[in-house]
Amino acid sequence: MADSENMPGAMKTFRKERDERLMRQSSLRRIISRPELGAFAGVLLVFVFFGITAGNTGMFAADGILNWTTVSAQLTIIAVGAALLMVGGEFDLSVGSMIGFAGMMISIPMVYFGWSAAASTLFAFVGALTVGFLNGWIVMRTRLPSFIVTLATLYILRGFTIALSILFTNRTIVSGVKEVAEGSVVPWLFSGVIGTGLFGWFADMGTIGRLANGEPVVRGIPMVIVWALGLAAVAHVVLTRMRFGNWIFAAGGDANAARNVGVPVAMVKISLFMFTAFCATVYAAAQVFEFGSAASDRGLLKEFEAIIAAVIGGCLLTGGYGSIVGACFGALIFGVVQMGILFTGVPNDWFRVFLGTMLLIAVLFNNVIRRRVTGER
Amino acid sequence: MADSENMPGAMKTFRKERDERLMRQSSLRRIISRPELGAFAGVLLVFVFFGITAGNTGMFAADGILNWTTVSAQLTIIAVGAALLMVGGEFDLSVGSMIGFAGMMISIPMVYFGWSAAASTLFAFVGALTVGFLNGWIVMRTRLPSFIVTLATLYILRGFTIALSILFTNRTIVSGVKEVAEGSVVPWLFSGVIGTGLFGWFADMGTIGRLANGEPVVRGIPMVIVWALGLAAVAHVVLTRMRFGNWIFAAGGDANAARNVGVPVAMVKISLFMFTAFCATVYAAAQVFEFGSAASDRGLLKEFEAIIAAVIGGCLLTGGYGSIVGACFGALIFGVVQMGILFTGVPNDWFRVFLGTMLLIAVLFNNVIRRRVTGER
Amino acid sequence: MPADNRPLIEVHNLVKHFGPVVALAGVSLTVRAGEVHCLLGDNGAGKSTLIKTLSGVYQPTTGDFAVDGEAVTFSSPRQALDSGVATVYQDLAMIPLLSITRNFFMGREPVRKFGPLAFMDQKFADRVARDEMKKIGIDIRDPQQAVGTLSGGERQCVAIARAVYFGAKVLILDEPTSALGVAQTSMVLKYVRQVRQRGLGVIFITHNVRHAYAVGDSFTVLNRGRTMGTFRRSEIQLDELQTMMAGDKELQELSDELGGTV
Amino acid sequence: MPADNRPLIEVHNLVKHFGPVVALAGVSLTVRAGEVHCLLGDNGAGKSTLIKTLSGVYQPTTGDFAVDGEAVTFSSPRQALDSGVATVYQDLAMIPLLSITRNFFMGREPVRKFGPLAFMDQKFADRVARDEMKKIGIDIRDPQQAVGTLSGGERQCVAIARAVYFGAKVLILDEPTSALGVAQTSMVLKYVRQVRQRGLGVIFITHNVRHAYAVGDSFTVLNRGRTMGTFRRSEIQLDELQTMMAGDKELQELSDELGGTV
Amino acid sequence: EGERFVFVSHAPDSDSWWNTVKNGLKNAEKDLGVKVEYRNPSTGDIAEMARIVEQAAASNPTGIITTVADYGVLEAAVKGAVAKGIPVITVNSGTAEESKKLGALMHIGQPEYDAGKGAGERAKAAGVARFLCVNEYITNNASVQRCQGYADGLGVPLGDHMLDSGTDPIEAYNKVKAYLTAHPDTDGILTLGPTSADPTIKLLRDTGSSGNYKSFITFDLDSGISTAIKDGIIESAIDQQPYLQGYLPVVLLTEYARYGVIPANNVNTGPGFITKANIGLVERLAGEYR
Ligand SMILES: Nc1ncnc2c1ncn2[C@@H]1O[C@H](COP(=O)(O)OP(=O)(O)OP(=O)(O)O)[C@@H](O)[C@H]1O
Ligand SMILES: Nc1ncnc2c1ncn2[C@@H]1O[C@H](COP(=O)(O)OP(=O)(O)OP(=O)(O)O)[C@@H](O)[C@H]1O
Ligand SMILES: [Mg+2]
Ligand SMILES: [Mg+2]
Repeated sequence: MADSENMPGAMKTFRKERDERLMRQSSLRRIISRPELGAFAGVLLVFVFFGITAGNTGMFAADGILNWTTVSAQLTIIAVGAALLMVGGEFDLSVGSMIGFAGMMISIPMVYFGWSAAASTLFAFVGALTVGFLNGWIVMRTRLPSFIVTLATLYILRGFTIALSILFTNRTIVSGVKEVAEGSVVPWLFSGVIGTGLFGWFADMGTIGRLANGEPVVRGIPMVIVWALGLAAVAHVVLTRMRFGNWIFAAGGDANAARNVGVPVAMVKISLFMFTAFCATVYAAAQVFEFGSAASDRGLLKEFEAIIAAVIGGCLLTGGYGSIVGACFGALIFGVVQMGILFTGVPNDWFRVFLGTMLLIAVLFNNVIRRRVTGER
Repeated sequence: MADSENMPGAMKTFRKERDERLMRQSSLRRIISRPELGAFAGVLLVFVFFGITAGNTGMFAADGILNWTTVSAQLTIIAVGAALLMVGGEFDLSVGSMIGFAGMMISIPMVYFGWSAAASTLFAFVGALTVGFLNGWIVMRTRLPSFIVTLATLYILRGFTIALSILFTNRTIVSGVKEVAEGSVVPWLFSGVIGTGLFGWFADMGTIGRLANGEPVVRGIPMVIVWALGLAAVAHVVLTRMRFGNWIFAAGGDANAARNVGVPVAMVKISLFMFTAFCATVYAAAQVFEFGSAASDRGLLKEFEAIIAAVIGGCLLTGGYGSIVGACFGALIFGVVQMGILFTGVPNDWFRVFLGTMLLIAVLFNNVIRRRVTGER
Repeated sequence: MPADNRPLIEVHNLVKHFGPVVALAGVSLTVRAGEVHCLLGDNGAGKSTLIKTLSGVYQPTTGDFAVDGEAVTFSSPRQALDSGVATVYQDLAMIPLLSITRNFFMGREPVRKFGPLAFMDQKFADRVARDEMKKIGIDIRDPQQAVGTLSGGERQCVAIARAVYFGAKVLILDEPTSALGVAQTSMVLKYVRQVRQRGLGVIFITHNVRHAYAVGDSFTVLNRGRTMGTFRRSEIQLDELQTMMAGDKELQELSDELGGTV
Repeated sequence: MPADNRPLIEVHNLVKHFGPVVALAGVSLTVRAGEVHCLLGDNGAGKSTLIKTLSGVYQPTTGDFAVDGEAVTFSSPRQALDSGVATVYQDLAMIPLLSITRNFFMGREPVRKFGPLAFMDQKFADRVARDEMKKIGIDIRDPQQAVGTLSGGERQCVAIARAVYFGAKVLILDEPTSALGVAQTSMVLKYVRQVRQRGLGVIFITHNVRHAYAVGDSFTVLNRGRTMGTFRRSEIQLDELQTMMAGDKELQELSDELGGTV
Repeated sequence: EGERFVFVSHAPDSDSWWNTVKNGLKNAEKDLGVKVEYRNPSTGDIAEMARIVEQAAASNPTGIITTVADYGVLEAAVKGAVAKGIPVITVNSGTAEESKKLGALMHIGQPEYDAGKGAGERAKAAGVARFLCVNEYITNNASVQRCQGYADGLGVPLGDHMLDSGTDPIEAYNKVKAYLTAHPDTDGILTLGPTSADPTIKLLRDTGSSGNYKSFITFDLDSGISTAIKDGIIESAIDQQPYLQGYLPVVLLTEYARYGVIPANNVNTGPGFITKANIGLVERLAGEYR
């Protein structure tokens, strides 16, 4: 890992006066050397960019904002899981497949076995946590890299998703969830909106527009945003304030050292795999109940977007360092760039070129800022 | 990195007699603790498995063998590049996109600008090496993880592939390469066969069958296999026998330490990124000349298959350890499993489930064998 | 030395293999309360392996040991810590990217419970970390500083302070002074004495015979995985110990030639 | 001491900052041919930073230095090696997963050229590695063994043997004996003397004043990034040096109390 | 002049068939002096497509053209756009009823399932008993629908007749080969587009075994496919005239925006079968406008 020669910082010994070997005080430095700083600078950069290029396209109107916040919030849900796991020193490449698989676990029992929405959602969560547990357990037992274990899970889960949906429906989409779930509170929990009253009032005040049918353009805050904020808050508190958070850092920083001082590394890492699976299931549930269907291509490649968000947010790929707030900024950057490009009207053929370039610029900028202010070489 | 407490091995000091602290001699152990051993065991396992389940389906007839060797050879070409880069401590996620991009660089000039096959192939190689250089240069300059830099390249190259092909040709499949390349030696170089005489003789002898049209079922050894073996041999010699190989190990094992003793780490790593790009271009050329067309979706997700093959073959994801022979075994396992499943007649909906499970079993088996024989805990 | 000098750790014929490597070939040892037991020996003699077995990192191949009279088999370092055996490992077991406080309390965080939720008591932890470091002679500027930014010696002091704070019965120190300056070394040795006075047992590993002789009550010399002998301080002189450690005659001569400074 | 004692390394007022941290605040130093120059000082005094600047790992913030009379600015460790300055780093700069031979020759592989192709001369390399290790007193079983499987002391010996083999003019050793046993330490000290006799300049960093006094011709004490003074062996006694290193009076007393063993 | 339309498809980036639709859009842009933005979810994930439709609505275009890849998923997004007063035309997949329920002005195209079924019926007439459907994009629902339709047209269960070939041509080639070796009684082939058709054609050419198959039908066209039709390897290619699916809705929406006129009925652009008989016409423009 890092050795003292390559780290910023200073020390003093045996003296209590102001240390003459430190050129200036470090309280400012401490704030700006937080892992999320660079990501925050990236967020600013992105907003400035789109403020200029897409300012008058509806991107910053109420429904435009709703659009990119929803996309970012969705990504945040899985980015939080990925970030926590990454701080804990592991990867999960099966997140995307898990989203597809969890969707099937929710909708097949509901549509084909007549289970209630609550029962099948619970079933999906239990199933996903089991898969997460297995991922973690195999990684810890065999000491194989999580990259390779979860890659196998990626194939297996996606395979099950395809095979089961074709088995039950002869198609790769299982629909009809909305009709079955009618009247249950579960769909609202994952895909409803809150604050309709408030937004109605906004519309009355003219702050936001109204549709032809009289409804405000934005009916309320989608639950997916609430989930994203909730999960992020919980993960942030756990990571920074709780004993378990210290164990996550320790397990990711140096699993051997952590084990030697009595941290239950296996338990910590397995829990993190389970948490990642939990986040993927929340993502899946939000999609299933919003769209009323599960499909075998749901979540394709989402694992990368989650990892990108975490890395933009300052998590180290090698583990032991990172922040949830940063990962949320990372998700915001990714979501805003993704949807923002559409608002600017760039030809679709060039979409990916722009996405890649913007990402690179955001990460580079992030890095430059961090180096500048912390005085690293 | 690893510390002495967690490594197998023994030492002796100041004495010349047989060391009483070593229970048995280590020459056997040295052979069997090579990184490729586990992969070799995996290969055996896979062949036994398919020997039993698909022994009489034509999988081991001449054309069946050609079938899975071609797929494995193709994968070997990029796995060799990925393995060398991984030993050097870096990743390249842009391999897949590079395949698509290089294919376009070969075929667009030929079909639309009237370049000769040789000129446009040369152009593609130069272009690919430039992109590889840029990847490496950015990674070394910014010290960002290669994971994130090449992920951006992944998006950018795929984007260019789509955008440029539409810009120049109005389509995303550029065909007609065969007609233009007629008479040049280049297509043969990448997609011809060698040893037709030999195989004709085999057919005469009845060792291999003949097709309805009178040709032997296998006309010769495809050049893609020759390329795979050639690249693997070169990479193996470089890695194990040449000064540059020592630098690769050093740069991947501990870049700082290597720099401190005078290894030109940046040069080494940039060269490796360029080699990876070279391999991807060979892959692309083989496909373009074999099928006479380039398409913008070529190579999708191939980067992962290359990494999987390298990891199954015993390369460490953290760098500094691995072998080319192992990576070739890894590619063979992946190729055989992929094709073998079809011969066994498992319903194809379950394809990915089986692929994932077989991979996991191969890696686990690999691991168990390695531990067993080296006495690691 | 306090009157109560019951045996705190009794090791009997401990054997440890790593695959084909025999690291310990039968080692016996007794550490008593209020006693500093020095473990000496060449590079690769098996000192670290022995103490890692005692602190639950490795499980012995055969043989067993007792802590405070009770036979124990530790399957994890946590269990060893719980029975009051605290260790400073040769590689320190620190996470460079984490703060001093977090490293100090790693695995044994002080918590405030809100129902089932265990929040870290950060203020308390910071205070304790700062105080304990001050006791060992290091006035840290900020307990939130990352351990990776400390010099090697300072890092070693964090590990020592941590072990002392959590060591209830036995404190094991594996070459704690190897990277320390003269001043810091003095502090650590003084510290070891204090700990002994509190009635704990101490196992102290070092290559510096003078350091060992300065604080040790008894000495065990390991060689190639076997005990070469255990001596009480009264039974052996500094130069005898030195001779045992230096091994061959030729080397002994060399050492003399260099003025007995080694 | 050979008659030719021209200055090999001259450092003048070297300053090195890391961001806000001032690691070196103006250090001057002269190392002559055929002389062992000991660098002493507290933890964090800046010793490692100084020698890393001399060996091209860091670039100085201000100030410069001359090797063999010529002013140089090394922009990479390779250039330092090429001008004959070889270094044993405190963290050894070894790749654990690689063999002893490959580590020994890392960056300076012996090659046999076939046209433009540089193949490693593995046999030659193995032989040299084995021979050089034997000279330092370690009889390695197999030069192909991974360095990660050696004990800490053995690893240090590999680093030392490597530096000696490639050190043409100046050899820099950063705490080479910190993890070594008594026997190995003797060998290293003897070695340092041999190297001096061959007319090389040696910079030797240690916390052990006795070791320093045993081999040193002159001594520079660093404190908090500044030179506290340079002394020739004839100008200073062992206990004076000791006092300078131990710093505060209080600590000096403590050291006395422990029987002057530190 | 200067109206802006957004065209949203469900196709992943890798689907080359949509290129013809895009060329239709481009020509419409040129002919009418309007701007058309083509959008698609990069992985073909329809949930992502719904977000793109929402985004399109938020950017206040003159009109939106969208496929109805899955009614349930797109319902809220499309209805939202309609509620905002943006005219919508549905194209390609989806049925006329679904289009109407969404509040779209009209539907242009034809559902995947029916096209597959038409192919299946043709194969049945040719006497096919056991078939292979080479699916290069198995996670995509439209692809599976085509195979399913074919199976239903033939009157056999889909079972293990669908091959997950992937998009890599060498792999597809060898997978088809392996499948056909392991199932020698196969006598009908369906490929879902050039990605799977080209390697299959090459395989049949290389092994000279095209005579073993009573019917080889493919979706869509490119130059390789048209040559194969001429050579008699492929019996027919299903053409739903994608160019029209791109060109027509833009024209109609422009006219609607400018003059408020719109046809009262839906437009069926397919299915048409291209065979040896009518290939001459199509060949030159395959993959570009056909
Ligand atoms: N995990 C392991 N696998 C194999 N061999 C090991 C392992 N750990 C230690 N050894 C070997 O066991 C022997 C004893 O090692 P140990 O680290 O206990 O020595 P030590 O006495 O602490 O030496 P030093 O004074 O250099 O620290 C050495 O030969 C070492 O190579
Ligand atoms: N890369 C760096 N970034 C910031 N500060 C550094 C860096 N390297 C060293 N320092 C600081 O510079 C000072 C001198 O460190 P150095 O490693 O040179 O000390 P040393 O004399 O070698 O100490 P020791 O005897 O413990 O090895 C220390 O305060 C250290 O924290
Ligand atoms: Mg040890
Ligand atoms: Mg130092």
